[in-house]
Amino acid sequence: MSAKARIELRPTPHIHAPQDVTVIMRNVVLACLPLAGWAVWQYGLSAALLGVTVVASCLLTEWLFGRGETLRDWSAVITGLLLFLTLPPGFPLWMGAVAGVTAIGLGKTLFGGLGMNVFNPALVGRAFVQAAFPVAITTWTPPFFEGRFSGLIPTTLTLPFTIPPETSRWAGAVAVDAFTGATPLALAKFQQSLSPATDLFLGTTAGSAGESSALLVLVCGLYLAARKMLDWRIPVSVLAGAALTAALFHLLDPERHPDAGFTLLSGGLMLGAWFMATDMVGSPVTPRGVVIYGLLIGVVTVVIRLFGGLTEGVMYAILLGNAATPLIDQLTQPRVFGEKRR
Amino acid sequence: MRLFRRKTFSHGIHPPDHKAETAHSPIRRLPFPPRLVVPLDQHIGKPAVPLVHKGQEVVRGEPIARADGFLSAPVHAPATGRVRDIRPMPTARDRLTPCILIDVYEAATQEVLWHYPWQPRKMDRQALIQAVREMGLVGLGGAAFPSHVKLSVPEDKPAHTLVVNGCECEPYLSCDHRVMVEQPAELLRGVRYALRATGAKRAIIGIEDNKPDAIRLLQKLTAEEPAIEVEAVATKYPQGSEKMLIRSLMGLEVPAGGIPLDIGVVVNNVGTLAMLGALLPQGEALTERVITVTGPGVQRPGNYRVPLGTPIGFVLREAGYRGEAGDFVLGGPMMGPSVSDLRTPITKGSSGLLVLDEAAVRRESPRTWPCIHCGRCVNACPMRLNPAMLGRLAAAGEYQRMAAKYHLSDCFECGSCSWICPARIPLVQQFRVAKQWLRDQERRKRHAAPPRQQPLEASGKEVRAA
Amino acid sequence: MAADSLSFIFLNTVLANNFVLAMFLGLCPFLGVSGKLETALPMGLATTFVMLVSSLCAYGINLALVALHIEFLRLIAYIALIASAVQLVEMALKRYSPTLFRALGIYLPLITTNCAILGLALFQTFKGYDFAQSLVYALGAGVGFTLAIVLMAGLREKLALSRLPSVSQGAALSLMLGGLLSLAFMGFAGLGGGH
Amino acid sequence: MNIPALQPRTPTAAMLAVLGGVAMLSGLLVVLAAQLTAPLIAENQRHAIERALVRVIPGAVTFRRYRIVEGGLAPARKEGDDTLYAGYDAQGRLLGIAARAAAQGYADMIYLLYGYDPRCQCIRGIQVLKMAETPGLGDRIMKDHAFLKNFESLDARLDPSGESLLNPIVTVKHGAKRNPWEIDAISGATISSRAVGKALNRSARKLLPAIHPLLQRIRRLREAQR
Amino acid sequence: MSRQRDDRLTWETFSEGLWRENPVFVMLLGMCPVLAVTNSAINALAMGLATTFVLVASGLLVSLLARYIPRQVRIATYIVIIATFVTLIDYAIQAISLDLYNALGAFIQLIVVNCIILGRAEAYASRNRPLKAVVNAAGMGAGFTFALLCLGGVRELLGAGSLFGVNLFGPAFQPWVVMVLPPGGFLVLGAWLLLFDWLKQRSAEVAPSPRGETANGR
Amino acid sequence: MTGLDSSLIGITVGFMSLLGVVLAAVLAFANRKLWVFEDPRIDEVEELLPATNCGACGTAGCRPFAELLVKGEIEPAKCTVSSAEAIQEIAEFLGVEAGAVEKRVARLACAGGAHVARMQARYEGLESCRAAALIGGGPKACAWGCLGLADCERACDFDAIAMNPQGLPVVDADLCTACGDCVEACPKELFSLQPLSRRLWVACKNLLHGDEAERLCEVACTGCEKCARDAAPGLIEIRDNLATIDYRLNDLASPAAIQRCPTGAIVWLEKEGARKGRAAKRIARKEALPVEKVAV
Ligand SMILES: Cc1cc2nc3c(=O)[nH]c(=O)nc-3n(C[C@H](O)[C@H](O)[C@H](O)COP(=O)(O)O)c2cc1C
Ligand SMILES: Cc1cc2nc3c(=O)[nH]c(=O)nc-3n(C[C@H](O)[C@H](O)[C@H](O)COP(=O)(O)O)c2cc1C
Ligand SMILES: Cc1cc2nc3c(=O)[nH]c(=O)nc-3n(C[C@H](O)[C@H](O)[C@H](O)COP(=O)(O)O)c2cc1C
Ligand SMILES: Cc1cc2nc3c(=O)[nH]c(=O)nc-3n(C[C@H](O)[C@H](O)[C@H](O)CO)c2cc1C
Ligand code: SF4
Ligand code: SF4
Ligand code: SF4
Ligand code: SF4
Ligand code: FES
Repeated sequence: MSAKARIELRPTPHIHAPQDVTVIMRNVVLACLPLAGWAVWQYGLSAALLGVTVVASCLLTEWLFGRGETLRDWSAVITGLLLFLTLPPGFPLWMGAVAGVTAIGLGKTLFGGLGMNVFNPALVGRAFVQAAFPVAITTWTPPFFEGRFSGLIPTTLTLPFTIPPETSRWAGAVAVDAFTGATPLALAKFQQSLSPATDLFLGTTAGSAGESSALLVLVCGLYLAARKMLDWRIPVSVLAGAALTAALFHLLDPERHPDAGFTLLSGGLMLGAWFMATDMVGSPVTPRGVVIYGLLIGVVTVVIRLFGGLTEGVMYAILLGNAATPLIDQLTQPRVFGEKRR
Repeated sequence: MRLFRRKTFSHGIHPPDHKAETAHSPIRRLPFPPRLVVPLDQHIGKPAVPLVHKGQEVVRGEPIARADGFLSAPVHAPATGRVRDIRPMPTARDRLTPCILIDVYEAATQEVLWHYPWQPRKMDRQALIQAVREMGLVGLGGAAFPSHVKLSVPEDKPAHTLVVNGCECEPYLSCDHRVMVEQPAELLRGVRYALRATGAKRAIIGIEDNKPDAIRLLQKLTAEEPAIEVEAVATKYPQGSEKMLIRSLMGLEVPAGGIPLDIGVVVNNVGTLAMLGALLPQGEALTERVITVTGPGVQRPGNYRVPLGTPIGFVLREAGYRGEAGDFVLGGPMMGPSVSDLRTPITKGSSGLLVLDEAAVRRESPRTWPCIHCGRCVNACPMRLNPAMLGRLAAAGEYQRMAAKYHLSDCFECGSCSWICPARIPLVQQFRVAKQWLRDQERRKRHAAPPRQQPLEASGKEVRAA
Repeated sequence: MAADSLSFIFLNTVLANNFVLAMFLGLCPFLGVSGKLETALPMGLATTFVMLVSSLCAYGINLALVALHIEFLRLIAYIALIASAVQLVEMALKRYSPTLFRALGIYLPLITTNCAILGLALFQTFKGYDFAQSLVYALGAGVGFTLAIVLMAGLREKLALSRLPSVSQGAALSLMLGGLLSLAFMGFAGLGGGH
Repeated sequence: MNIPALQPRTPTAAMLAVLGGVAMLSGLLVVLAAQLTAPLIAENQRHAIERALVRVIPGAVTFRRYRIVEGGLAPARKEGDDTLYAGYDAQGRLLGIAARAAAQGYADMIYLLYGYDPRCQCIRGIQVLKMAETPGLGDRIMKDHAFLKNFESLDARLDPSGESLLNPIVTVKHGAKRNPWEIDAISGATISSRAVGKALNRSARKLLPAIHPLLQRIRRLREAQR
Repeated sequence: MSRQRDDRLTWETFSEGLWRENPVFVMLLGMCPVLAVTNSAINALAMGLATTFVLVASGLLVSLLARYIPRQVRIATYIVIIATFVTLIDYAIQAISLDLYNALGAFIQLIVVNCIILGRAEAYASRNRPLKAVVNAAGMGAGFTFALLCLGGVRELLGAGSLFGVNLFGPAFQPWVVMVLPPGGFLVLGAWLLLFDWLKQRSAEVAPSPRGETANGR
Repeated sequence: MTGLDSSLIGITVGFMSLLGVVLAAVLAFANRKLWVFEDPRIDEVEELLPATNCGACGTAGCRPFAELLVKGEIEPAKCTVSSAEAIQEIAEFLGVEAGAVEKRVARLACAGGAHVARMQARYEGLESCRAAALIGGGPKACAWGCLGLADCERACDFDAIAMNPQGLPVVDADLCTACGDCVEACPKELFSLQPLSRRLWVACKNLLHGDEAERLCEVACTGCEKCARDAAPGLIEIRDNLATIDYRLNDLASPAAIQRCPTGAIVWLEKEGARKGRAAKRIARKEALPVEKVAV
């Protein structure tokens, strides 16, 4: 016999699990799509345009700065989609593009790209525009307004580098109830009025493009958790941390502080807990560390909501969690097999 | 009850096992190759010292190299023939291992012609251990640790339990399975010898629950024998690692950096003990072993009994090879090394030959990503290390920190972390590099004078002189 | 929480008006000594200690200055007194507790010439804090500084193991990290102001 | 190369002399500078406060400083947090009282000067003295015309007992102002707006009941002075 | 120490502080005011000039007095000298404009610590002739001012749409508030440094590749 | 608005003098009571050192080296990183002899680039020589040869090593400080530190003989002994099939020895590169050899 072979030298192990980075990322994109779809259903053309703009700006930036192949792993698409989901639906497109460029440029490629960043890129983008354009980013649109598929929210097409127009008159004209333009959190904070739980759950309230339906977020998040694409301990501990803190303050002063249920369902907590705190790049790797990280995020979120100057604190809480991750990782090294318990 | 609380350990992984291809093919004997390459260090410890010279005639079973000290093992001629040369040859362990090359007599019957005068029934502990030592038996489970050392339990550290490792957790391999099914009598005899040699009170045979036939068979055969228990353990990699198996069966953790004996346990592979049970009554030495030849690149996968020293090229010709390129793995896919030369021989520690063809290799594409901090490796590592951190440190060349703060030395290179890593980072390889670098560093520190002039000169000369 | 209660002063100085991240004080050590956790933590602790010392000194000497109506000497008096006090502490440590000196003392000279220390003294005077308030203010400033520098050190240690693009190594990266950390701390802005 | 002696030769006298001398010199320099600039600075400060006073007591041309003391008002020589200013028109008629107020804003304390008109029992204007609110956002409390309009006539009536305000001054969300004692917040800067309301409310609640009985006195005092 | 002293006054004496040893961009010293008061170009300029004044004045004085000051009280004396000049400039600014004074806040007084740090100057001044010390201090001050302006300019331009208070883009311009907030300070300085690093690398890339002896010929 | 308040001036000046005097007194006191000796020269010397903390001098870093220097327990020239002038400056500063150490550089004992040395397998894994060497000794047919994955290049802190197109490291003698990092990095132990004056060099470590060696690599030393016959007696000796040079006789070395080598394994090193014998110059190939297929 004269079979010939080229010998391949490869390190152990010679086989690998089928889920590689691309597969995971593709699935997360998949899980985000229903949320984006719901946002478009709620807010119409403006939301669709904003989504496209943000994702495109993320991809463009990744392509400009990234090294070669990095576009193919889908992670920039996730960043873009999630960033879009955290922005108000009527956010001027040019500001959306600024957010996308910052997210990838400042939040990711500056540190060396995928896996090297320390802060969640999407939230870096959002935090940046929140600090840069605080008025525009707190200008909400009532959902299901009339003519959302035939026209745009007036702020959407603001000329680059100019101030978006005032929308309160427009909102009054197109919405059934002008006051729905305020988010449930703002209503709770400044008016002490709690929106009904079913509205929050189903997502018929105003807010960021992707944060309004807790149900949808939950379903998509559970899909990812079931397929082991995310670490379920993170969302669970974030939500637990938030619920416990909220319940405690509610007990102390029920008049002023909303209850745990409202806390869980309102604002970006669900989206943050399931899709953003779970970004593994900025979260700890150790089993105990993950739980501490989640609790920290939950607690800080509620503290900012109740006592801070801002109505919502999820974003900052996650960024702070990211910042604390290296420390948490160091302090929670698992006990090695066979090592004496200290 | 069994369904819900199976005996197992924490972490670990579930790779597809691919055992069906060979698990039901009975053990067959492979013909003798025209030339054998018999390495002098087929075991952990000092290499054996040749007793023969170039041109000398040897008969099957005759000692051809003696053990060099206690932690060492003798080597016996696997076939009748003539010593062609003694020189460095590539083996799975090293590119230049001193080996005895034997030209096999084609005409010989290849019966074992050399016997030791052992009388198992009359032998006491010491005599048993001495016999094990003389027959050159080493662990056939993979590590090739000299068995007589393992069985020599010191007075001050008695052993209470003998754990018999029938897990065979590596995917693709099935030789232990076949041995359990085909040679249960030899196996149980070997277990009894080992109990006698170690002074342990009981033996537990641990078998992964994906081999129900072996479990049932052995349970039936030991029903009357209270000293020997047969336990099913969960099918999970690396269940067969002795530390994990002890944890699963007995709930005990071997101390970090320690050995099973520290908690009164001795672990032996089923193949080792079956071999012991087969050889001792015959007065024969270890000259062959059972291996699984399998993988997509093999035409006739199966379990084969092969003489030690058979080059894998010969095995492949016999079992049939297909494909253009292949990854030739000595052992299982998780821990077995690729070989770079088809003259590499099967040795005492080789439990299988796995051939991954080009398509399989391509599927495990070498594309890697940076670590995305997903923590899967942390949740897979059976030793509960932090492979992610170790990997990052290794990439940065921070080997000392790996050892000092992240327990590098506790990693037994099982590959669970690399298997599961979605970024496909070659973590184990990084750790092996780190360990070797540290050993080098240590060696350098020990002899301040540089030993580097011609490092291989010494071994080359020695072999030539012999 | 009233704006002059001790707990408010403490929390506000640690989180909302963090000395480093919101007030821009003590940036030199923040950027310089945050490369490794094992030096950042002692630096933070040493700074906290010096802050307490200088807060005390400043409070004391200010009483004298006010009594004599020579407030215009405040700056000179503060800086001279603080510098000498720190030097004294440093020498004493070096002499009497070499271990403590090696752990903390080597940072002291770095700290003397640091905005956070003098800034603390000046701000506590401007804000008209009484004795207890001053001490709590100093403690909060120190804890806030420690928090910031320790977080920063953790991040930088993590990044030290990353493959950074060649342009963003070194000082630029530290500043960007500082910026992002400061962005994250903006979440605490207005803490206590909402109610 | 001379190796320094092992034991430091401490020139104690020299040290004392140099450091003492330099310190003395520096003291001299500083005191001279302080004294030379003092009038200029005082002038600057007076200008600043007068600019503010003119805004919060529209129409006033002369001002007097007072301090509430035990049982009445006393003229104040120096500026202080508790200083009150009375503003008079050209005819010497009392137009209003200005006082300082402060509250925690978004970033830090906000310090205000506000003018109270006893005739309409309302606040006539505010002027931010010091704040650290976000530029472009919180700092609109200084220059946002719509917001400042709130204070052209902000109801601050005393309740019948004269002990407290009839209606507490509150800030409400933008677009929700219904009553003359409410402040319409700036959208996007609600917290800063609320701080202004809170500062006014807190100060007015304390000051107005105290000052009301004394108003006649300053009017008279003024006449007496004339 | 008894090493040779070079008394020559060169362009280098002045320019090293301006660029090669720029206290901000190269040495990363005196960062607090650099970030704190640069939310407008005017503030940056004022701060830079004030610092330059103190540097020059104290440099001169230190250089004159150096030889009379015993080593042990050197630092204390310098601190007092610098603090004196800072107090002077502090009062001067108060007398000139209260608005500016309020905008710069405590950072005028914090020039003390800066100058001690920039005060490599002090070490320099005490080793050099007065004229040289003054020129060097002026260079350092100029470099510092330059850096402050780089930051102040960008931050004011983006953060308020104006430069030195002059509105450049009209009323419709959307200011980037973050630029005048604390993170903006960090980010803008970081961006400048990135830019410089990038430029440096670009110029380094055209440098020749290594050559040397080799065992296999090339 | 007029005049100066003289009493205030008095108070000020008095206060400041008092402050100055008190501080001076305290410092003077502290200086005497709390003073700990540390030779100020250590700092000065440290300033003069390159601060690379490479350890080539045999100490833990630049500061410990400075301490030893000041104590006079080590020679300035032990620092291989500093330039000659810098060493001279330190020596002058301390008033000692610089100490004479001939400049050494790292040299590679292999010339088997990808165009002449066979590959018997294709390696896939970490881009690192040490990692490759751990798997069956690496893909190269010659067990001794350079794997070309640049561990040495990465180990060099001074950018003195660059890989050439054939995958062999090239040392820039000017940049090489003889710190020894590449010696430690190479898993095949191919680097050694050699004085510049050793020009005759065996660029191979293969211990196989004749054809067996040449089958693996076209520039292998086959142990044919031709070089030894030509050279001064005792200078070159064949040990274990490998030419070995006795550098005690380095003065006798000349380029003549290289002329008879049929493969070019023995070379004469010059600044521009290696000079090979006539017989060895026939290899014209530049591109890499393909990975061998082996018969099963
Ligand atoms: C240095 C050394 C000493 C050992 N000594 C003993 C021993 O005295 N008794 C024993 O039963 N096993 C001993 N072992 C064997 C180990 O427990 C273990 O079985 C062997 O390393 C193979 O295990 P593995 O295949 O899980 O790697 C020793 C191993 C090493 C490396
Ligand atoms: C990751 C890992 C997996 C192992 N898997 C098995 C196995 O499946 N079967 C086995 O007999 N030994 C396995 N071993 C080796 C055992 O740890 C142990 O060395 C062996 O059972 C001792 O028996 P022996 O000395 O008779 O070979 C494994 C070791 C490691 C480190
Ligand atoms: C960077 C940043 C700066 C802010 N600065 C202020 C501020 O100075 N004053 C203020 O009242 N609100 C400020 N806010 C907004 C408040 O936190 C809060 O969102 C707002 O007051 C409530 O929203 P609304 O007024 O639109 O209801 C700021 C927000 C951000 C993100
Ligand atoms: C479960 C999950 C959540 C993620 N969340 C985020 C996110 O919040 N923001 C983001 O930029 N990328 C997110 N990614 C994508 C990816 O991790 C991210 O682009 C990296 O941070 C880039 O290094 C997520 C990925 C996964 C798998
Ligand atoms: S190879 Fe080592 S680190 Fe990886 S899982 Fe196995 S024991 Fe853990
Ligand atoms: S499994 Fe791989 S990617 Fe995930 S943390 Fe571990 S090393 Fe990183
Ligand atoms: S010389 Fe050694 S380290 Fe360098 S490339 Fe060759 S094998 Fe690798
Ligand atoms: S034969 Fe010699 S030159 Fe060729 S690769 Fe091997 S060591 Fe290198
Ligand atoms: S300028 Fe250096 S600490 Fe502030």
